[in-house]
Amino acid sequence: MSGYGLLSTRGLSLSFGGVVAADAIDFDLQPGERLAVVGQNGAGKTTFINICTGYLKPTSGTVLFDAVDITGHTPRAITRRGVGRSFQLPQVFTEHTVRECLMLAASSVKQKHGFFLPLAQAVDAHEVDATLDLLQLSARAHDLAGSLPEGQRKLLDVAMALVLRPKLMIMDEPTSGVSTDEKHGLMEVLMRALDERQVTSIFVEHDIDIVRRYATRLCAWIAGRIAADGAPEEVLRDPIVVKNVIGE
Amino acid sequence: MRLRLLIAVLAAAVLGLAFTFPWLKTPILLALANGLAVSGVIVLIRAGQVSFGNAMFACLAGYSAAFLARAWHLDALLLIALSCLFAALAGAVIGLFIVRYRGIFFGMLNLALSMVLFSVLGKFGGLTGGTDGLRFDRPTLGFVHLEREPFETALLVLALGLSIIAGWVVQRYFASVSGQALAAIKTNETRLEYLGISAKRVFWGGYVLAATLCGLGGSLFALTQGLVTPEMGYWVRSGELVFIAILGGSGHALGAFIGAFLFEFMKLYTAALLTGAWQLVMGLVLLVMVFVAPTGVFGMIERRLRPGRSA
Amino acid sequence: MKLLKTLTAIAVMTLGSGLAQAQDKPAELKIGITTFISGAASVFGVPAKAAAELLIEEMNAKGGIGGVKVSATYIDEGIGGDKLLSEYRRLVQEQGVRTMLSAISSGNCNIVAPVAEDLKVLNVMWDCGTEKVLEDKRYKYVVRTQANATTEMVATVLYLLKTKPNFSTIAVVNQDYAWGRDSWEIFLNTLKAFKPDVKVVAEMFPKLGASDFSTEISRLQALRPDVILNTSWGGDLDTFVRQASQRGLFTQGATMVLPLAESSLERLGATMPEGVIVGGRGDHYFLHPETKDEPAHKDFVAKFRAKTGAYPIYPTYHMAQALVGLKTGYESAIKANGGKWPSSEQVADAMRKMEFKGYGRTVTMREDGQGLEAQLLGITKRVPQYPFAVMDKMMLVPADLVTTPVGQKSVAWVKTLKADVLKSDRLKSYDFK
Amino acid sequence: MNSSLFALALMDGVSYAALLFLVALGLTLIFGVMRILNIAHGSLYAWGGYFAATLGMGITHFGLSPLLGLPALFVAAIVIGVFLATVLEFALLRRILDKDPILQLLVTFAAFMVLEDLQRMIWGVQPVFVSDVVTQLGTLSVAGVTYTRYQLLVLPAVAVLAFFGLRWFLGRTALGRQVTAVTHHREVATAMGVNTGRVTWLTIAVGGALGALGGALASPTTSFTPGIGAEMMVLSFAVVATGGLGQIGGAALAALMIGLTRSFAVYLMPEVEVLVPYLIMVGVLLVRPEGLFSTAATRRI
Repeated sequence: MSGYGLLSTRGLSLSFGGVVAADAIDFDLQPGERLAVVGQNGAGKTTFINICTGYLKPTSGTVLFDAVDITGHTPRAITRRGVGRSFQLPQVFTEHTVRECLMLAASSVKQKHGFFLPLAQAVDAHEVDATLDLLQLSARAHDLAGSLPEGQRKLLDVAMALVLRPKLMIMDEPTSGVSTDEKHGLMEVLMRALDERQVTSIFVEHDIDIVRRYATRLCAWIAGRIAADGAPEEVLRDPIVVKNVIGE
Repeated sequence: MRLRLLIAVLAAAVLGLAFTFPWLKTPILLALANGLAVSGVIVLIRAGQVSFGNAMFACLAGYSAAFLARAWHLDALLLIALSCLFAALAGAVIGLFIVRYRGIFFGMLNLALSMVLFSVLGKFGGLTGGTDGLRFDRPTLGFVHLEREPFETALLVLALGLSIIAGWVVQRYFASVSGQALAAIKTNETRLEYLGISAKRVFWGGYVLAATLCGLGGSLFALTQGLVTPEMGYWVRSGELVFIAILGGSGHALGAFIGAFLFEFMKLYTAALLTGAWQLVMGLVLLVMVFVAPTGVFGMIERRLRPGRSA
Repeated sequence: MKLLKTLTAIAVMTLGSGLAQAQDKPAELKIGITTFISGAASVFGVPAKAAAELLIEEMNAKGGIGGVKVSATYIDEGIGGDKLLSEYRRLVQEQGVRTMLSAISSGNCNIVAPVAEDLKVLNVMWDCGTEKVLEDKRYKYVVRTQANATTEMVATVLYLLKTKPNFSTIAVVNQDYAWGRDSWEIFLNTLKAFKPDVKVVAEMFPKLGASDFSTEISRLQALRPDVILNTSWGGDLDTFVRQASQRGLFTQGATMVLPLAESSLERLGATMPEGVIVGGRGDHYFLHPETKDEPAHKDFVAKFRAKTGAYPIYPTYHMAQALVGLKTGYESAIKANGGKWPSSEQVADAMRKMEFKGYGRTVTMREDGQGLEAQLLGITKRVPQYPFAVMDKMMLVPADLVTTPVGQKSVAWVKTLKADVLKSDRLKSYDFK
Repeated sequence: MNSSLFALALMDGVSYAALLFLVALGLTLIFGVMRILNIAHGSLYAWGGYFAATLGMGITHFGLSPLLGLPALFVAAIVIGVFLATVLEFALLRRILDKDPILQLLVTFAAFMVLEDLQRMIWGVQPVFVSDVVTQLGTLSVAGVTYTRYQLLVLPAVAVLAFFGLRWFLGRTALGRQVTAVTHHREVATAMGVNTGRVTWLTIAVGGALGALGGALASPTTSFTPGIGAEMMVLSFAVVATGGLGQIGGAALAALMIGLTRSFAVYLMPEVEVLVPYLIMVGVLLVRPEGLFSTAATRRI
């Protein structure tokens, strides 16, 4: 077995009821990679992410980040280690303004949880504004997060993770729920942001064009296992993938 | 800012009334005591949680004040400080496990605990004076012996001061990192965790603050009455606190006090005018508030103050 | 500015009520009456209020007190001790009431007595039983126009020993609050003075307002004590009696002692079995063997029934005593004051040296403010005249035999009681006629 | 404590638990479907009791056959329960489905306060009861202790019937399955063409009737006085929370636990009797934060 990458799993398994959501997954992600994950619903993509970010505990196997065993750590602990995450259903503070959401995120980097220190003073405003710009949210900075359209919610969702300065960014279907013509624009913004911050990334995606365009590596999930792993083009040519994932 | 002005005007009005009509002192004191307790409840509402047992901290503080007063005849200021401290400690301990719960379970567990306290106070009469509660003689205030009238006046001024400070603290807290995180508990705890912030620790902070404020209210209540009874901790009392929060508006600490005053005078005049229909009136008012003005009286005032933005 | 509006509104409302002081004869005599209008104890409070309205109306028709009409304001004791206190203060400080009739609940008496002293208002404790309030502290402004718990409990023990001299075991089921606990303490200490070897087989204190006594009853049936004491009242007593009779506890040979049951007899109707020892916290009963034919009493019973549809019960009689006592006190104070209107202390003082008669025997007031009121007990009996049980084999116990002397503490005093009290020829017995 | 006393405590506990269960069942049922904890449920208990007593008095007053006594209890429960529940549903509950849970709780709290005073205005403050039913059914003696057939047989029987009846209804009948569907996922059920409005109303009516039934069945042995509703409500809360919100089996188990522990407490340590329900609730929730029978559902993200 080769040495560990930035994120690695060994024999990662999880099954609830009869369903096997993760089946002895061995996986390594190298720094700088931009990994796309494809697979049909229920193939275990989100489960894998949930395990890696501590939302679910595996029945067996280990998760390593930076060669440190983080299996079963809380999302909080894992986040603090430098794993950022965005969600299929954007997880934002609907009753806070966009800027407040980001400030709250930023405050947690400094670990200042003052009872009296006003939030605005607890964070470095430039950082926040920079991130807002980066994800093209400046215009909506003072609107309630709950009032944003889906696309911008997705961006805010990512922004809140990005402001934490993660080493790895895991994005669960960043373009789902966004109209096809917006998708590319959205991905452009995201990828530019990730490049600028030099963040290794994993993103779950259904749209093959987007995968072709943005991924440096592709993993195809089938029934809780990685059925194919490699350069996007060859994986997309793999007959099993064609049959079970793209479904042509 | 216009809000500051409003607060100043109200404070002046309160003092004015108290001096013009001495008999109003007791109700005003009670209103301020309630207001303090309710500002605690408002903190919890920030986190989207409502406790049907928060009066237990007022009750605990009240009893500790009574015990201290009877045992060592401490000064009123000391009594307030110590009993608040006690409420805070109780809140810290109970908070340790109660912050794991949300929604109905949070409300019900608080209720259960307050009922345990209520029953224990009633049961062990030897120590707690049973259902009759404990009386204690008027303590010195600032180490000065005062007759009832001056004592009440002094206590009132003190209570008003404390209320303004408490209100300021609460607002400051709401704007703080912890306060903002607390509000985030209401909308998205998962994200909070994924930001590396512990929702439980944040909520614990809020819970302790709430307990302390309720304790402050309770100790003032006890000093005003010179009497504490288990009733102080009965769950309906906690319900009243939540009611006041909704009546006054949970958006701002000032709402707590506006609500408390409306409540106190509603009570006085329902008791006098339509005896026996107190709960009926309270219930109807609550319904009206929920359906017509869920942001409470303060919500209405706020809209007047800044027409632009409606929170 | 909603708050300010409210406040000013109240301000205006209350501007009129200045501080009506004593000395100069007032236009009307304002009195405050605290009574249970809500809560379980309203079974006492509401009839008592009705009696007060009735009697004050009559009194005013006859010229009121010393030519001054009486106007009463009522406070609900049901709102709880602390709220009651602020209402009490409001009445005194806002409306300038200088005379209060308070309270039913012993707890509330303990609360208001010191405050009355502090506010220098005359407080007539009109129904509460706790003996401690006047034994632990000497008051200037506080008096009680009826007996106290000691008188009631000692008399009950005497009656029990008279009717059932030989028993060896007793169990108690009392409400879990001051009255339930204290009355048992006095009862037991008294009983031990006469019967040192009596055995207490169970002490149960279900909570006030308990709705189910099945378990207590099962336990009593398993233990089979000779005597069962229950000093509860209102719904609790009704429930206990009903559940006990449903489950045949009364037919097991135990003597049931219910010192407050006079107030439940009519309500319980056929449910109350015969042969139960009942009392009414004093010597009042609409079939009082000595006064039932007095025109005044007959008239009161008739008027009260007309007003409420029920026979008067002890709290209504206590209310009557308080009002008659107040009238007597004021009028003797006026006399002492050379016809001028007296101050609260003068009245309070006069009320300590007077005798007055409600609808029972004459009540004598002592210098400590405690009234000496005889006690009436009896055994339940079914009679064709009434759809509910009445008292038979009634006994009247003179108060001085069974009341703690001034300056002594009940708990100690009852232990000194001697058996010869039982032989006193002043214990008068009457059968139901 | 010897074995016969043990048996006694057991029987007292069971008959007490039976009533507790009926009330809690109604509460938990309504919660299951509406996700609203109906604080006004306590008033349904009180009104059920008062109304049953009124009917009972009517029976004696008009000299009707005393055999009507027992049926009258059920009639009373159903009439008042369904009536009040319907009023609540149409006037309040259905208008607050989308509101903040805090406001939902407060609305039912308000309804409770209103009903409390109305009840006092209707039935007054004097203790109310009618006990003919119990006397008719007679008594039976166990270990030298007399029990009323009513408490020993009728109450547990009704509770057991309610339990299995409801189980059967929810599991076997079409309508019941619709109710279950709504309980699990309101939107999905609606999408599947279930008439949610009707189902909700039905459940609330049944739940209300159960609450009222608890009161009606208590009325022959208990004096109804103001405040009895609040009392029972806090208790049934403890039961429901302990058992797990919306969990019928849980409610049954919790009611038994509380009922039995309480009656044993009366024999062994009467001082803690009042604390029993709360201590049990706190104890259980410490170990199982969602109550005995329900499991924490992970939020989809």
